[in-house]
Amino acid sequence: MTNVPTPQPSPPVATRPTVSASTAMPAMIKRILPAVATRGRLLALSAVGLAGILIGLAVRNGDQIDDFAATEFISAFGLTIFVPIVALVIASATLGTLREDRTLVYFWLRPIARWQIVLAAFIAGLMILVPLAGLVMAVLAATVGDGSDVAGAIVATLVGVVAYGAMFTFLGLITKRALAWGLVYILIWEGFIGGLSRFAGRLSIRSYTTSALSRIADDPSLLTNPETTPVIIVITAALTIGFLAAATVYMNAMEVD
Amino acid sequence: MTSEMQPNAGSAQIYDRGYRPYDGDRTGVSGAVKSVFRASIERALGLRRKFRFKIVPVLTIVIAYIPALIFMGLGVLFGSEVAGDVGAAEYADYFGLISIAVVLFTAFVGPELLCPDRQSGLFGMYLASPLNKWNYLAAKVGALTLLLSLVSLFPVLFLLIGYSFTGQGPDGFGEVAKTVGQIIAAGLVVSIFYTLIGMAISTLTKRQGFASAGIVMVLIASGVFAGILTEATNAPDWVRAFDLISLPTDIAGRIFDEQIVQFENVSTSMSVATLFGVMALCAAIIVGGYQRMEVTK
Amino acid sequence: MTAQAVVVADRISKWFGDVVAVSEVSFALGPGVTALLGPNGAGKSTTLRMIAGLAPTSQGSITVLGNNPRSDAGIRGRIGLVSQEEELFAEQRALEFVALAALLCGVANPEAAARSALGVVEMDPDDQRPISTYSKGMRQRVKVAQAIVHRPDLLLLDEPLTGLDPRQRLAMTTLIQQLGAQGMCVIVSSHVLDEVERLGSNVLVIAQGRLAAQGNFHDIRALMDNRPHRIRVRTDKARALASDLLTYGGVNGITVVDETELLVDTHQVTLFRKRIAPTARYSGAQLFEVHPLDDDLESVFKYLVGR
Amino acid sequence: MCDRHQIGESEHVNIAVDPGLTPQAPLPSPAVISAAAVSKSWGTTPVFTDLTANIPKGITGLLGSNGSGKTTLFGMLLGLHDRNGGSLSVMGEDPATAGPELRQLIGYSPEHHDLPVDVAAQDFVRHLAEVHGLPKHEATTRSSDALWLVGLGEERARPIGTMSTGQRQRVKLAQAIAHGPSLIILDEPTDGLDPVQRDDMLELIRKIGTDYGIDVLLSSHLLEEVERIADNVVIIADGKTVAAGRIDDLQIGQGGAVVVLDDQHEAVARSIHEAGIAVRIDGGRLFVGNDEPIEAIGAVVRDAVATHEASLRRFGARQQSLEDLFLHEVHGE
Repeated sequence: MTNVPTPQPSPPVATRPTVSASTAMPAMIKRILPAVATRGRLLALSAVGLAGILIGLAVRNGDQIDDFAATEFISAFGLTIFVPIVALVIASATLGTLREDRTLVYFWLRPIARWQIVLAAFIAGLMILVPLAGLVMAVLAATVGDGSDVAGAIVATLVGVVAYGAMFTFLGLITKRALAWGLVYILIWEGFIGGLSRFAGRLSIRSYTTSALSRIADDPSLLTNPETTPVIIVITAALTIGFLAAATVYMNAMEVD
Repeated sequence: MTSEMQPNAGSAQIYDRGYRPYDGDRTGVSGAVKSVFRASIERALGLRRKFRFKIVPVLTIVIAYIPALIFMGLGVLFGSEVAGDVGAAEYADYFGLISIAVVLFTAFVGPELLCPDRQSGLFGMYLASPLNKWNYLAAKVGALTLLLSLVSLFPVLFLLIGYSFTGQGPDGFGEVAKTVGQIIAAGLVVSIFYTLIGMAISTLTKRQGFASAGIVMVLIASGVFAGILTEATNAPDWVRAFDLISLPTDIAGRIFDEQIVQFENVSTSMSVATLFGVMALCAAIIVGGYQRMEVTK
Repeated sequence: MTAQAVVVADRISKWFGDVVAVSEVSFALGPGVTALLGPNGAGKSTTLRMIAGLAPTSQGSITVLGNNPRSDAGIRGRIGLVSQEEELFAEQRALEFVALAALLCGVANPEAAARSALGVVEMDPDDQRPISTYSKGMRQRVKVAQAIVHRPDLLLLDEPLTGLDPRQRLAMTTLIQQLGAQGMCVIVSSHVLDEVERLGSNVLVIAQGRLAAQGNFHDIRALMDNRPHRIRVRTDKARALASDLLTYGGVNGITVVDETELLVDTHQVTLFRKRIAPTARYSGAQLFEVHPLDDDLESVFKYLVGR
Repeated sequence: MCDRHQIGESEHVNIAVDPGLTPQAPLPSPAVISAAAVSKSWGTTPVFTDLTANIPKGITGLLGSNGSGKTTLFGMLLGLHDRNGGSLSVMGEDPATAGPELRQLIGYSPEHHDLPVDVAAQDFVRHLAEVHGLPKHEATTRSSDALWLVGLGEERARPIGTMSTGQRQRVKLAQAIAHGPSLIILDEPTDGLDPVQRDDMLELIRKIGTDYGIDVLLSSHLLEEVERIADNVVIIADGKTVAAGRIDDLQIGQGGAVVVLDDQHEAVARSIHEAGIAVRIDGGRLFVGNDEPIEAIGAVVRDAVATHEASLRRFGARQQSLEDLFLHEVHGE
């Protein structure tokens, strides 16, 4: 057997990532999707969606419905409960399951840039959230409202799914109890603090989804002064990029087991 | 290794501290069940464990007895005749008062009795002892029923005793006996009902946190849905009975000669039928869940 | 020949809060198999994780082929890791799992590379069953295939032998031996010492977070001059052989167990090995067995770290 | 090479007069476990087709490759799974019918290490002793004794969650012996231990099997361990018992001897050959003779090595290690 060799530094090896995003990311997305879209999760979330739609039906043939009540209901059920919860359960599971069953190492210890892993997880989340949440919210809006409500609900859902998706993907990476902390954010921060003042409202994603709904379904009663569309878009983009960047930094510095 | 004791070796002795085989008689399956029963109660009340495990159980139990003390106080201050209209509760609606304490205790103690055993592999070791799944579950049902009766049956009994002293209680031996019988019956209904619900949900998962959250959500959601379906839509009245928080209190009310009933236009038979239906469903979940459980782990 | 160093550790330390897991450990390892040994909790896995870049060093530096595994993305394509964790992508098939690893390492034709890697570990690449249904031995081999599919220069195996039955262990040690012989720098951490002995004799022993010994364990044993070598000799004339050995055999002490068995303690073991046969012939004693009791890796390990 | 230091049959006066164990010559003690043509399958997949073995008193090693059904066999011995066919008796009773009574007298230590995290070791062992039929007071004293005996005396009040793998293995062993069983079944008792911890555990199991008079059935993948502490062995493969009996009887020598030299390999080999005994060189080792008695081989080797003043590192009869036996029996290699 060779004895202990004398230490000589060998020629430097490429330090930059040697695998491009175009090859790595599709493969990772393909791997993350089945781990997140488990039967249990999909069943539970569609059940919640169905319950919402049933209640919508109940409210409708309770025959005291009018246009403003429709957006009221979409915002109350959809944007306050359904969209955030669905986003939390799915998005926190993307990096969360990888970390919990210790398979993250099979992505982490590879010559690829770390932001690709984060982006792949985020996109995988969206690929589940957009159809699931979008469909349920569209049907919900259709049962209680008219065309503009449906359009408003869909756009608001998109805004919510993107912003919440990024935040909860990050949350799933940094803590094992992502569900618990996510619920704290949704119920306490958005539910309670968000309502205190207009400024406090701006610190919660819900104000932007609700603004999007009220803008498109043109129902000013939802919010005192809803944000303008460009503001919604800029804020959502900023939040998304911010959370994904934070996740990348965290992933570079973390200890993987 | 064992050294014989030489009688004439002066006063000094060296004793063998080695292993002593046990040849006494053993307590068999009944002993094992008692031991699991006792261990479950100790664990739920946080005995033999760090202080923080004692907080929730003690707090919940105290909450269940405070209203009784207040009502007795009213009796003493305002005299037994007036106390009733000033707010001293009757036995039936005392159950309603403490239903929140019972729900919280179920959500905390139910998972505590079942989930850690499976999470920690202790359940597998129980099966390697004279116990089998069924007498294990019997011990757990017994323990949980006793624990829940601490916050349902005994507080009302305590109330009866208190009322007897302050003069608010029933008079005449027959009357007292009848009330005690009613309290025990109602208390058992509440304890057993929530025991089955708590254990059914705790069977579905190993993680105690999920089970506790599940119990609270199921109970609250049942109330919300029952309410919405009967008010918003024109669902039949008996659907009201599926509010699992008020159901046992409603039955308790009916046991006390229907003094206070939660669901007005729901017949007793329908309310009782719903009760037993839900209890049967829970029993099926428990038995089905443990039937399929892997034995060797 | 001084082989080129693949892994160089320069006074690396690691502490979690104020618990010191590894302190001031330095080594340089080249091609071939090195066994990383140490009692539980001595810092063995922490060191392995620092080499792979999974955990940062609290102090000191580690370079793999001159690069920092923690920050230089490129070098991560030259490292293969078989971790202890049981979890794999449960629903995946073996071929998919290994091909994914190949793809993420930039291998030209991932599926072909995956097939050949699975072939090396004697696994059927067309097995359609998901990995979750695999036995522990099969899972271990799939993990090894994943670690060698991109032909790494450095292969790290954390307890690859635990839970394998004797036949699976034999297959795994043979495979590791071959990889080492092909010039790959292989670091194996394990407790199954009589198997590790088959892998080769280059060891790195860590105890209480400190480097206890390094190099060929036979040489290490020879350095232990405070520990006399103990050899059991079976013969037909124990007493006669014992007295002659005391005079000529370079022996320090002898215990006559019974008429046919001697326990010899000697500080000059090389001299004893030369003299045992001639002395036996001289005293007309038969030789049935000459068995060194503490020359194996397990004894060396225990002397270094234990009793 | 099997260098098991044989502990002489200690003068064992057992208070409970165990018929099988009298001071003079131990009578042929009845088999602790006897299985005849036992078959078992999970659904359609057969696990055992013809399991036949008589496991005597003392320490017995159960060997089998991964997935050969060791855990299923333990389950059947404990009366947790019923068998499909054949007869099986543990301590004279049929586990399928006398399950609870039998399980009272058996200590079982499972393969996994997960134990209650927030329970003190003492409470855990005491509780399981009670569950195995000991009255409350007896359970308390004996669980404390058991923890001292396995070396966890000081740590007995600590929660198990704060314990290392080595300590957890000892807690599992303590709960297996605390309730005074006649037989203990240990599934991979040294899994996860480092060599020093493994030695202590093996020494402990050895003491339990001999001094405490408790029969031990243990499974392990490290055959060198089983060789070191077990008296008998049962090897199972493809649903059948492939070999069973005392280790010494099974380890028939492969005949011939092995000589390990540091130098002069050819010279010594030539001399041995000239003395009329076959010899083969493989690496640094000489394989001498095939079935000649060791005495004959010994004399020739001694003189050959002496004349060439070769450096003799090791010499001894070629003993079939348990591992060779296992690989041969189970896989015909």
